[in-house]
Amino acid sequence: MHLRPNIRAMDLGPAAMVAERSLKVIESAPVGRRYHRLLLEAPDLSARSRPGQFFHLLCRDGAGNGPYLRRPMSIWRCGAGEPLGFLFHVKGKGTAALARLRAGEALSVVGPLGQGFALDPAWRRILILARGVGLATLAPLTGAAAAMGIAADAVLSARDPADLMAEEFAGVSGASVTAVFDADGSSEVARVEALLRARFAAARPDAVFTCGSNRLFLLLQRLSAEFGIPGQVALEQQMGCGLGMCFCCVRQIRDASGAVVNLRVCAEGPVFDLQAALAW
Amino acid sequence: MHLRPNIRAMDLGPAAMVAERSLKVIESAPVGRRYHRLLLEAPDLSARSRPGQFFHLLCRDGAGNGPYLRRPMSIWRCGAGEPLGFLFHVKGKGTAALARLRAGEALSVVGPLGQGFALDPAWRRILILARGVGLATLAPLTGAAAAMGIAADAVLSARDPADLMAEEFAGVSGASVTAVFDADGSSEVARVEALLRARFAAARPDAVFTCGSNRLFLLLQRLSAEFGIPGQVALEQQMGCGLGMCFCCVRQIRDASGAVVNLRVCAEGPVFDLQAALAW
Amino acid sequence: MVDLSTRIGSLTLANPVMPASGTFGPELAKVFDLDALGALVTKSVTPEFRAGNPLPRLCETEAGVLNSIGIPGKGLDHFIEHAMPEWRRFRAPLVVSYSAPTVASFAEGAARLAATPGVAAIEANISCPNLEEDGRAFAMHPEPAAAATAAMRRVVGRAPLWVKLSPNTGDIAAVARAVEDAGADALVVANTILGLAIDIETARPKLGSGMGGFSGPAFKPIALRLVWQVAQAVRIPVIGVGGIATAEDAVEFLMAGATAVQVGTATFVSPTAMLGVVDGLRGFCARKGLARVADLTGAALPTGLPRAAE
Amino acid sequence: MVDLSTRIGSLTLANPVMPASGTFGPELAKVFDLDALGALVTKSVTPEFRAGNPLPRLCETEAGVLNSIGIPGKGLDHFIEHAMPEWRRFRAPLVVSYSAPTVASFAEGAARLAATPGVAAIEANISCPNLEEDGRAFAMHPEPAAAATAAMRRVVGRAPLWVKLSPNTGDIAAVARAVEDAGADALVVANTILGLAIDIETARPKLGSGMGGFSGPAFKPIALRLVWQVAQAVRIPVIGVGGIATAEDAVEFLMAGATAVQVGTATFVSPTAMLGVVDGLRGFCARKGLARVADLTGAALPTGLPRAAE
Ligand SMILES: Cc1cc2nc3c(=O)[nH]c(=O)nc-3n(C[C@H](O)[C@H](O)[C@H](O)COP(=O)(O)OP(=O)(O)OC[C@H]3O[C@@H](n4cnc5c(N)ncnc54)[C@H](O)[C@@H]3O)c2cc1C
Ligand SMILES: Cc1cc2nc3c(=O)[nH]c(=O)nc-3n(C[C@H](O)[C@H](O)[C@H](O)COP(=O)(O)OP(=O)(O)OC[C@H]3O[C@@H](n4cnc5c(N)ncnc54)[C@H](O)[C@@H]3O)c2cc1C
Ligand SMILES: Cc1cc2nc3c(=O)[nH]c(=O)nc-3n(C[C@H](O)[C@H](O)[C@H](O)COP(=O)(O)O)c2cc1C
Ligand SMILES: Cc1cc2nc3c(=O)[nH]c(=O)nc-3n(C[C@H](O)[C@H](O)[C@H](O)COP(=O)(O)O)c2cc1C
Ligand code: FES
Ligand code: FES
Repeated sequence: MHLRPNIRAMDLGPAAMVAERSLKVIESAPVGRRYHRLLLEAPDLSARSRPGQFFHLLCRDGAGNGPYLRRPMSIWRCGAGEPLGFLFHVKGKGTAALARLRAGEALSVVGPLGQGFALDPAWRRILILARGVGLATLAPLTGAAAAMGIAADAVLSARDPADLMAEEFAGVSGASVTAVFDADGSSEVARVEALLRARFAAARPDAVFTCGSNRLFLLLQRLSAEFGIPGQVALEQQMGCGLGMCFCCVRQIRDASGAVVNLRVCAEGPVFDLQAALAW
Repeated sequence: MHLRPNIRAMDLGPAAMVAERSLKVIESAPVGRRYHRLLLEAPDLSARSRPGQFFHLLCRDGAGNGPYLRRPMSIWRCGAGEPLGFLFHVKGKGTAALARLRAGEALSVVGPLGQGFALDPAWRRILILARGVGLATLAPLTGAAAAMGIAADAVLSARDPADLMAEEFAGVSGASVTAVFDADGSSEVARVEALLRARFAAARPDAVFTCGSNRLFLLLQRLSAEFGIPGQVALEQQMGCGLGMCFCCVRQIRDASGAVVNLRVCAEGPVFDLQAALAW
Repeated sequence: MVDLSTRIGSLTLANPVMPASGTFGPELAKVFDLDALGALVTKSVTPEFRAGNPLPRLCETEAGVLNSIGIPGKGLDHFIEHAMPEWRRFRAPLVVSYSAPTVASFAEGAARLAATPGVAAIEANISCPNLEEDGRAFAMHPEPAAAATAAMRRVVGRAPLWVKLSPNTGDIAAVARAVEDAGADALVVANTILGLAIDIETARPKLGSGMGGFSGPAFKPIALRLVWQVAQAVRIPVIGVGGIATAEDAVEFLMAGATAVQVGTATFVSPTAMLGVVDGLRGFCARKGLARVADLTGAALPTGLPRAAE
Repeated sequence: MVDLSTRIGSLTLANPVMPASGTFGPELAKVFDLDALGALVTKSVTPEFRAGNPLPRLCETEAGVLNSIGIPGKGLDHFIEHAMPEWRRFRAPLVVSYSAPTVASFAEGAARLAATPGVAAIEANISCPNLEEDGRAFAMHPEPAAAATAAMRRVVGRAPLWVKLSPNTGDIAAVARAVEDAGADALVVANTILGLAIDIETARPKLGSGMGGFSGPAFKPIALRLVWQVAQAVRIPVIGVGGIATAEDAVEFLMAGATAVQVGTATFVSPTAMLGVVDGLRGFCARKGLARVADLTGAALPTGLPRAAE
């Protein structure tokens, strides 16, 4: 994986086979004002899913209404013995249809898809910077890190405390969470920068991770370059096939030689090296 | 109504305004092996519906699946204080979707549509010859006749007793029902002819009505011409608009001058003069 | 208050929503007050009586329908004598769709309609077979389309003359320009596109006459593209039609350059669909702070290119 | 047992189901064994590197999608050197889709592909802009389509040469005949049809490049009609494509005259859709008592007209 030259890569799992499967909804519940979570029964798929990967969901509600194409959704919960979970912002017709699903109904999924986060067992501490739905994407990383004995330090940015979802983020992983809010101005880039610089000085992380905000991505990219800390970012893009076949989901990424190339979020991503990815 | 020159026409109701309405399903239940009935809450629409008219139903099941176009369905039950009822053969994707509707769900209807049966208050006795789904169409005529003090004598043809639906046909109207079956050969045209000739001889009806079988239509047309008894037939045809605008639902009908013209089942029909209609 | 009125040449409509020819008739007055529409459009009238095509004449597809009705009708004389009095009961402007097999009969019929009281505009349906060109539709190529248009223009004087184009051509912009140059006041874009469905149980086409015209929501992206292409090719108003079922659909057509829209197949599924479009347009303009629905016309066209003029 | 095999010229396929170019890649092998397919079809390869079109490149419509991907790729050299070894891992015959901006570059690339081991057939995608004809697609008119075909035929010897036609023409039968006469072994019918969608909140086209190609179930009746018209115009095999998602859809295309089918957009919604089509074709033939799926070809064509020969 030449895109993460500075990580002694140990991927969280092998390139798993991709399944097209109809799964049973175990739980479907709103989270806060604008989010929703779905838990699905999927013993084997959940076990071979990795944080940072995603599924492609057929967004038809119990009434069969929904858009023609699937929608990509990060894995929010996974693991052996765990249900497969998604946490999403109810945004348009696809996510609205998903939110109308009820326990006991079926959901067609394709996955697991894409390249997840890489964690190096030699690391002692990582820092996570998340905002909005980036929370859902980064949440399972806290558990994976904990399982490898890596401490996770998270800075979560949200509109206000009602939107934070700290519980949904950290679960029982023991990650330490600092929250910043638009409501009190603590989420301003300059203030988050000061916060991060203090962290880096106090307990320098071995790697940083981010998702969900272009501004925070740019900030973390700049700081991690300055401090020489490797990083990873999970990117989003509208998708067609989700499998790497249609080339509609590309983002600009700098390759090993420094040239800017279009890479597929669904195939080479969604997780990219923090320095290689270009802002959107 | 020049098509029924031999009836002193008193239509069962005024050309009602047509409504597009979402109605609540009160009951949805299978009838026998291949039929299904739906009862809808529709106080005003039911009150101004007339036997022989039909509704155009949006056939989407609780899962939102179903064909693009509506499906025409004869009024099986109607009247002031009565639910609006349909009785149908589960045939293809539209009727299958209808049959999946559950009590409490909504059904979008357009109607009442078309020209219903005409009953002359001077009549004392009518004869009804029905087969298959023709039963649903002719059923409400028994009640309407009873309300006008006209005796109804019905001959119902079915595959076998399990398919007969005599209860669904006559309800509490007091119509006398004779059943003939394919299973025992009693439904053969020659035997039905003998049966009808005996009826005509014993108690000559003032008018005859049929629906649901081309062979029985031809038989009744021939006999009623021979006996000089006026008749009416309800025809079927695939529909687009259901309102008379698209001209896809035509059938060949003989006009007053004897010329064969294409008339719209949804607009000039579904009920036509028995002698004017051509076989299909 | 949003101003919904729109101008098509010399004609001002109370709102930009009207039915599409062949999917509408006075029967719809049983469902709602037709004077709520911007205009009424008759099904195509032909010079002579026509029985129409063999059955089945309509079949459904994924989000659409195929039809080959065959323009049945009693002919122009009967229309003027018997149908026009019925149409005159409505206040909304009446657009009479007219279709003919030759240039001469296009002119002849147009002249008579232009002289008929109560006809606000003539919509020439040139998607029909041209008997002088091997049965190919007039609308397939610029020359016959222009010939029919010019012949009508010569005889109708200043009467509003709309010409309805067909998607079944390789270059609709060229046809549009030719028809504009030949004197049309507006273009209706578009008629149905040729399609086919097969009954796999019988191995026969589902329509009695084989191929048919495809319409409905499934057709919308193609019709919208045709409007977009035509609006950039001509300066006369374009009336958009094809798959419109909601106000959002109508806004797309207006933004693509249409000055008004027609609703066809959607009326079969929801007879009140056009009312929903009128209401929804008002709501959309209000939400966007637009005083006039006419401001939507061409809003999505590439900057610098001429918008379809009013 | 139903014989699912089918012949396209000199090539025999184990079954008549293959992917449509641009909607498929070796990535699908993660979902199922690709050797279950009748053939594999690459996304179009171009002579040189192409970055592709601006984003968004895909948007959905009622029962379909619009795309303007822009054929991104690393060019023919890279394809032959790096992609071909990966494709050779599969046993199913490989069809390489090739697209070029000039007649000469069509010939040049076709010659190289014909000489590349593991290429079972060349599918020429002539729906791309012809730089020598003002950017109009080769497939729009008979002459440029035939010129590209003839130039390829001259250099590929007896290598199977398929040509993929476009719906964006006024007379697909004429294009089909010209391409047949110019030496094509089979016709792939059809590529996407031009469409448009507008984001009414921003008043901009939903695709970064404006118009795009329309595909998916909504497009099916049009594609089926094109196959029907082409199958009656030529004697070489026709490969049907457009909106196929189920075996029933595939049967319609075969009955309309196709010898094989391609599945495109449906794979996005159901990656295993092609497997379902193969299974369903077997089931349909068994139910109808047909020993060979090839017997379905042309079953719905008007009697007396020539069926597309194998
Ligand atoms: C790999 C990946 C993982 C994702 N994980 C999550 C997640 O865990 N939780 C979550 O809430 N969301 C996630 N998303 C975003 C999610 O896919 C979109 O919000 C969803 O597709 C919107 O669908 P819709 O039908 O509700 O909205 P639409 O009606 O399709 O669109 C609503 C708005 O969202 C935009 N949009 C649509 N799709 C995307 C997309 N893929 N990326 C960015 N913007 C889009 C549209 O342009 C439009 O402005 C993820 C996206 C990707 C690519
Ligand atoms: C005025 C009128 C009243 C009717 N009343 C009743 C009724 O009370 N009870 C009842 O069971 N049926 C009735 N029908 C028939 C009913 O409309 C059809 O059975 C129904 O449309 C089939 O829809 P589907 O989607 O289930 O089947 P499809 O999948 O559409 O078709 C299944 C088969 O039925 C045929 N078919 C479809 N529509 C019609 C039609 N309108 N007429 C004849 N054949 C058709 C198709 O060609 C096909 O072979 C009536 C039809 C009309 C025109
Ligand atoms: C059943 C039917 C009949 C039609 N008849 C005519 C006609 O007589 N004249 C005409 O110009 N267009 C006719 N059309 C085409 C429509 O006016 C319209 O152009 C087309 O259906 C696309 O619009 P829609 O998708 O909203 O239906 C007909 C369409 C249908 C579905
Ligand atoms: C995203 C996308 C990319 C495509 N790329 C190509 C291509 O590179 N070459 C080509 O010949 N056709 C291309 N096509 C057209 C398809 O091969 C096919 O002809 C069309 O989509 C119709 O089939 P469908 O409805 O099954 O998708 C593409 C289609 C889509 C949706
Ligand atoms: S979504 Fe198709 S390549 Fe990524
Ligand atoms: S269904 Fe349209 S005229 Fe009868």
